[in-house]
Amino acid sequence: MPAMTYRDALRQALDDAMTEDKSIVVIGEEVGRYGGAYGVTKDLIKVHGPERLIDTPISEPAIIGAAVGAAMTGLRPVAELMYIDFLGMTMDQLANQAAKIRYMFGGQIGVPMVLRTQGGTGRSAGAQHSQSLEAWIMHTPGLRLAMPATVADAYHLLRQSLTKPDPVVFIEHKALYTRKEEVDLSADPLPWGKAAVRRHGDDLVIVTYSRQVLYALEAAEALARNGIEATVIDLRTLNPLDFDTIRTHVERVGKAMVVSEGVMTSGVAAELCARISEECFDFLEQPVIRVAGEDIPISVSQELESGSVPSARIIAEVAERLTA
Amino acid sequence: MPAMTYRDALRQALDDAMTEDKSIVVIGEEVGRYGGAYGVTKDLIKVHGPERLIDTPISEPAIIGAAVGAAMTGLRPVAELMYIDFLGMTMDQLANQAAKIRYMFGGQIGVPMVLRTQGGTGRSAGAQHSQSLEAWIMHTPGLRLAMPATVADAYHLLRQSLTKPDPVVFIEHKALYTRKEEVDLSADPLPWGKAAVRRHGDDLVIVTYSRQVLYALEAAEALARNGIEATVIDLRTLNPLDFDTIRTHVERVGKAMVVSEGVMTSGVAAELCARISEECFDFLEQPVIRVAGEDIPISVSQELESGSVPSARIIAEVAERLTA
Amino acid sequence: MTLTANSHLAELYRTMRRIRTFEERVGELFVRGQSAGSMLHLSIGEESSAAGVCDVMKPQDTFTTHHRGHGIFLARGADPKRMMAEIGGKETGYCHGKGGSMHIADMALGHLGANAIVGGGIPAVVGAGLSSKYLKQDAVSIAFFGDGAMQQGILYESMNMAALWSLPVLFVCVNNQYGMGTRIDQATRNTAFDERARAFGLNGAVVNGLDVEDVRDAARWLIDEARAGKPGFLSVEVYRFFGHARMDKSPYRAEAEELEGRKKDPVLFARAKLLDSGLESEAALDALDREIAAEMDATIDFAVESRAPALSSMFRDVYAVGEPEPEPVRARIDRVLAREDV
Amino acid sequence: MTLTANSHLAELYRTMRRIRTFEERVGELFVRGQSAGSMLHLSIGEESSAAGVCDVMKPQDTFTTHHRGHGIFLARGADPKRMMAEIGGKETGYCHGKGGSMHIADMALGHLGANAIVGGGIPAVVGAGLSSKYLKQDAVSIAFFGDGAMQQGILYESMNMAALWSLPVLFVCVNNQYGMGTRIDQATRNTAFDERARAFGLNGAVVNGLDVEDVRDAARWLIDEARAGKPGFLSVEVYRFFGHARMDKSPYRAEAEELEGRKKDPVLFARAKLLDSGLESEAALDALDREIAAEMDATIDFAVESRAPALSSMFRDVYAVGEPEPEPVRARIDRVLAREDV
Ligand SMILES: Cc1ncc(C[n+]2csc(CCOP(=O)(O)OP(=O)(O)O)c2C)c(N)n1
Ligand SMILES: Cc1ncc(C[n+]2csc(CCOP(=O)(O)OP(=O)(O)O)c2C)c(N)n1
Ligand SMILES: [Mg+2]
Ligand SMILES: [Mg+2]
Repeated sequence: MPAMTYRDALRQALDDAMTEDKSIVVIGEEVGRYGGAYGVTKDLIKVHGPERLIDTPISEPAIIGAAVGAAMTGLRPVAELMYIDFLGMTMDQLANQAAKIRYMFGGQIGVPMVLRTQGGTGRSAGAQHSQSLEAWIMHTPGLRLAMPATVADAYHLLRQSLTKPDPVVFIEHKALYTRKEEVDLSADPLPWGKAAVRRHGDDLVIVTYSRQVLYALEAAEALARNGIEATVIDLRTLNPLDFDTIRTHVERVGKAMVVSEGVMTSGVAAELCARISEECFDFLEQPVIRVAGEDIPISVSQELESGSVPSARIIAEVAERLTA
Repeated sequence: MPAMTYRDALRQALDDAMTEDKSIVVIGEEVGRYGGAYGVTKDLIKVHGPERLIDTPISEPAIIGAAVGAAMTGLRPVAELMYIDFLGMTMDQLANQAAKIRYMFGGQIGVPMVLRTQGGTGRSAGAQHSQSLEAWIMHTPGLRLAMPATVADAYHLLRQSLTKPDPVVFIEHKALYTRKEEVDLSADPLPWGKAAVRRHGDDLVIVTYSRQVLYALEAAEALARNGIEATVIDLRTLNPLDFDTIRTHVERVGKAMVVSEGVMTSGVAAELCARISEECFDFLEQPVIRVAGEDIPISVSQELESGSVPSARIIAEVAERLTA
Repeated sequence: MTLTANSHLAELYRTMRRIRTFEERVGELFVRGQSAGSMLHLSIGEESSAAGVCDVMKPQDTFTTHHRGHGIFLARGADPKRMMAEIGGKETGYCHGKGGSMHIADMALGHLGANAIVGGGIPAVVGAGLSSKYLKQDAVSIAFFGDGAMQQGILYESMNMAALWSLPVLFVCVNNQYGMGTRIDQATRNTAFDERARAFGLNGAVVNGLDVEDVRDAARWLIDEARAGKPGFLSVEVYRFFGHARMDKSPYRAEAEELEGRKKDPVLFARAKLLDSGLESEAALDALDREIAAEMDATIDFAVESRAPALSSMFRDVYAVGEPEPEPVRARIDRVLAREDV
Repeated sequence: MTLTANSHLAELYRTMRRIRTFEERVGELFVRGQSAGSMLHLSIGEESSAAGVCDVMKPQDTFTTHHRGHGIFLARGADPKRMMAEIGGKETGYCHGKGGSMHIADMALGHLGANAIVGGGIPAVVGAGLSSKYLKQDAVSIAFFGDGAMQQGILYESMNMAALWSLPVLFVCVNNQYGMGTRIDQATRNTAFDERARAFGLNGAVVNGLDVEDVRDAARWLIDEARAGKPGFLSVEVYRFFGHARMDKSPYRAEAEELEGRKKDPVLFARAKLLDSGLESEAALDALDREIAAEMDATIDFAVESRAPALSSMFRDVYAVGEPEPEPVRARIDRVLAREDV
């Protein structure tokens, strides 16, 4: 199997989808000539032309708003937000318009757009370029939310997102672009909305998504060396949320940890912890533990940055105590 | 004791605070001549003048941004957002600027501003004017969050907010403005950050805030008629969160319900449920139940609107089953 | 229909009279306690902006409106019964009672939606313009908004994109002099809004909204230009006859100003023009007015008699049919509480 | 300091040379792997905008900058060592390693903060202008930003407010022709940005940034006017000599264009002017340059030798001292896991 980067898988997904579906256009800052700040759309303009790779001014609110209008009138736009941190300028267009249009208008029309963006820490980019804001999206009815952790999912989830009738927020992780895996993209993908059980074990279930899947797997390897076997669930999409898979494993194992890079309070980890605590109550031998980002902004200092979000080491350490 | 409305208590708080602290200015749409869309700033312009009640153009992002700059240079602005639903236009200025400035700049300066706004359902105002978006704020480190349920708290929490060194988001409930209570404003208020136990009972703890406190109390009365005694905790501020009070009562009683008008998934109710489930694990006889807003937008139809958020009836009904 | 309609002005008059009468009925619906809420924004006094611009739109053209958009939608051909039902939050309304006055839409007429967010519907026309250009729809997309939205930054981002990409887009400001209680000169230093559009590279024009034919002529030029790839901006100067919404009595403006402002009445102006020019008789116009009154009376009955949407419809249309649906809170709680039988 | 400094231009030259040399050292810090990340935006080629505007600011004036703000901060009098340390994410930096290049600030110098959000720092000057007016601080507040921010709506909202309220505010666009890979004419139809400012009721000017004295003169007029209550806008036309950030080699622009662009060098221009006019000797300027080089060499050593912030400092300064602090995740987990002893 050929090795491929996360970045190239995303690029391939866009390329293939644009070849198949002529209504897809990409719209965002530096998506055309420049090829994307992280290179995801590199050279796509040469293949699909400047009318389909639309370089925009730096006008995030209007970029999302324009994508909404385009999606209502026949196109399937992929709007790119260079950093998820810029969501704050666009939440009106995203949450008040894109997310609510089908509903407010009584089902007359949908907004089949994909908002591609990237988040997370790892590049000393500071407080305004390192956030994990998926909780805002997960809390907004009407928006689907996909967050690929693997190279294959980068490809397949993006392809699937580009067939959905409703707006999908697609969040990549900035630290994963250069990650390489051997993948066979022609293999059947998991269905949209289904979690992947990345590892099986009987001592503990770790529920997570995006980059933290890799940290959880790394932690699980370390734990295995101490005789602790963890199940690692990669959620892949947070909306829809595949709670059935979570339930099955948590009920089987009785101990669960949820991991998210986002700020702990009122974040995705809270939702997962609450949901498991409610629904698997009688099966839990221990409280569900949240390992998440600190309730603080991210610093540029590498030490502070990496210290403020979960790592494989912390996951393993907490898991060890949880299963002791 | 004189009876006073929630609206008048807020107005009084602004009036008194502005009289005492000349650095306070109110800045927002229709706050001056008009007196506020919900009348909270009525006639304050006559007392404190147009330089301190600053009517703005309809430019929410710049209103919040201007408040940030004013707060950094000697004023203590109260920025008013007419509806919390407009947060989506301002989250960049609020979450990337106001919330992070003290931290990013290494503690050099703070942003002592109050963002006053109102949220919630109850006026058939539709999907874009009826939301409960406090979860976005609670998930943003650096922002304090106050949500008064009572007339006395409307006064005292606003007065206290206007003494804080950091940005406070102060969310009123649109359905409470005309609510009247007999209050003695000269009585000592609870300290900032302390939850209020509004009712004591041994069968169940209901943890909530804002309008749902009143619903919970109404439900508790109904439950009492059936011999079920609920403790009702009014959080008052969500940041800081007084978890000690929650813990004390949940550990005493063993059964807890959390209630929030906001959308259930990834909302404030999730955080409260997660926190209680983690920290009070050994004391819980039943799972913590979340009663919250449906994962849908709000309709203008009164039936759909009121049907999509918690009510006293539902709280009572669920509480009854939880304690059965 | 007893009108001789031997001129196009008569058609425009009819459109404007229908708007005015409809809005009066909206006021009645509210007074009767049958509207969904009180956030109803009447476009009385602004009929010329709706009638004049919509008159030169083509069937394939699309548009968005602001919160004060009843008149525009009617001018575009909406069914007033379904509108009134929607304003009443009823199942028979355009959006089945979910949208209401401020979120009404109709894809069949190219109405991409009213908006309760000031400026919120503006950038959508940029996207519709992209669709039109890329999919060769030959459609112009028009954003209608109030003077208040002239201070929303997203307008300039949208104008800039439209100009940069040569999109078939028109921005129409219904300048009724006020945003709630704020007069335009209390919201901005320079009220010559067309200068802004030109500074961003668009065509820009200001037209007095008294004479609907002037509005129509200005709109025709700008729409033709837009269709050919040069986007434009039009400010139609009118006066908001009544309060901002149903509860507002406009204490912030002098009665003398209001009386003066209401003299700028595009409906009466068109009527007088029709009579003066001998195109229509007083009797014919009176008959038309009565006919319209009857039509609009019926909208109230329709709305009042229509059913509220079924509670279960609440969970519909959050996502497309066939896609995973939101689980009702009640169902979730039932499952958690029923766990003893595990 | 061997410079005779018998002219103010020599001072401006010194400021610009210090900026240029500092930025070169930032590049070195990066190459040595000692910078915090690679998001370093050098202002080489733009020194005149920083030196010219800051030269006419008064001590009480305040300002915000964009992500390419090293030069402006230096021109305002920053300590280059503390700057370099901050860029390296070190404890000795202006923000103790939390802010870095893109979020540096210094209240003592009225630097209300750099910003990694394009346009993000603009509205703060409106607020600072309000403070100045209400508290009678006699301070002008200046927002510096790039040409890319000319398409951010918040700029127009801010301009509009400044004009409406007659605030002592100046908006300065450092127009280096590019926003990342996008040339200004690829971002907008009309690049005569001053027209926009005038359309919103501000003073507006465009100045060629080649001659720092021209920049200074334009800024003086606009700052004087702003202090008197008429806000303004200034676009300084310069050229971004290098890539957008440290990793960008600018493949999107032709080498010929770059060579041409770099001829527009405000540092060399000032140097030539000093020599041509006989105000300074080559030897004196060379000595000055060497002195600056030494000063800036030391900044690297300072940054490299400084300690990283202590991990525990992470929880500091989220809120004011004495206010409830964030609880570390670890502490929370410890408590939950330690519950057996209840
Ligand atoms: C973003 C936003 N800000 C504020 C409001 C509250 N609001 C509703 S209408 C209105 C005035 C709008 O004035 P204008 O645009 O002139 O429209 P008009 O009501 O005059 O038709 C305001 C402030 C809103 N709905 N949305
Ligand atoms: C809101 C926002 N959008 C996009 C970016 C990514 N970005 C950083 S700098 C930049 C280009 C800015 O160009 P300009 O304003 O001209 O400043 P310059 O880099 O040329 O100094 C972009 C797109 C950002 N940081 N913030
Ligand atoms: Mg208006
Ligand atoms: Mg630039």
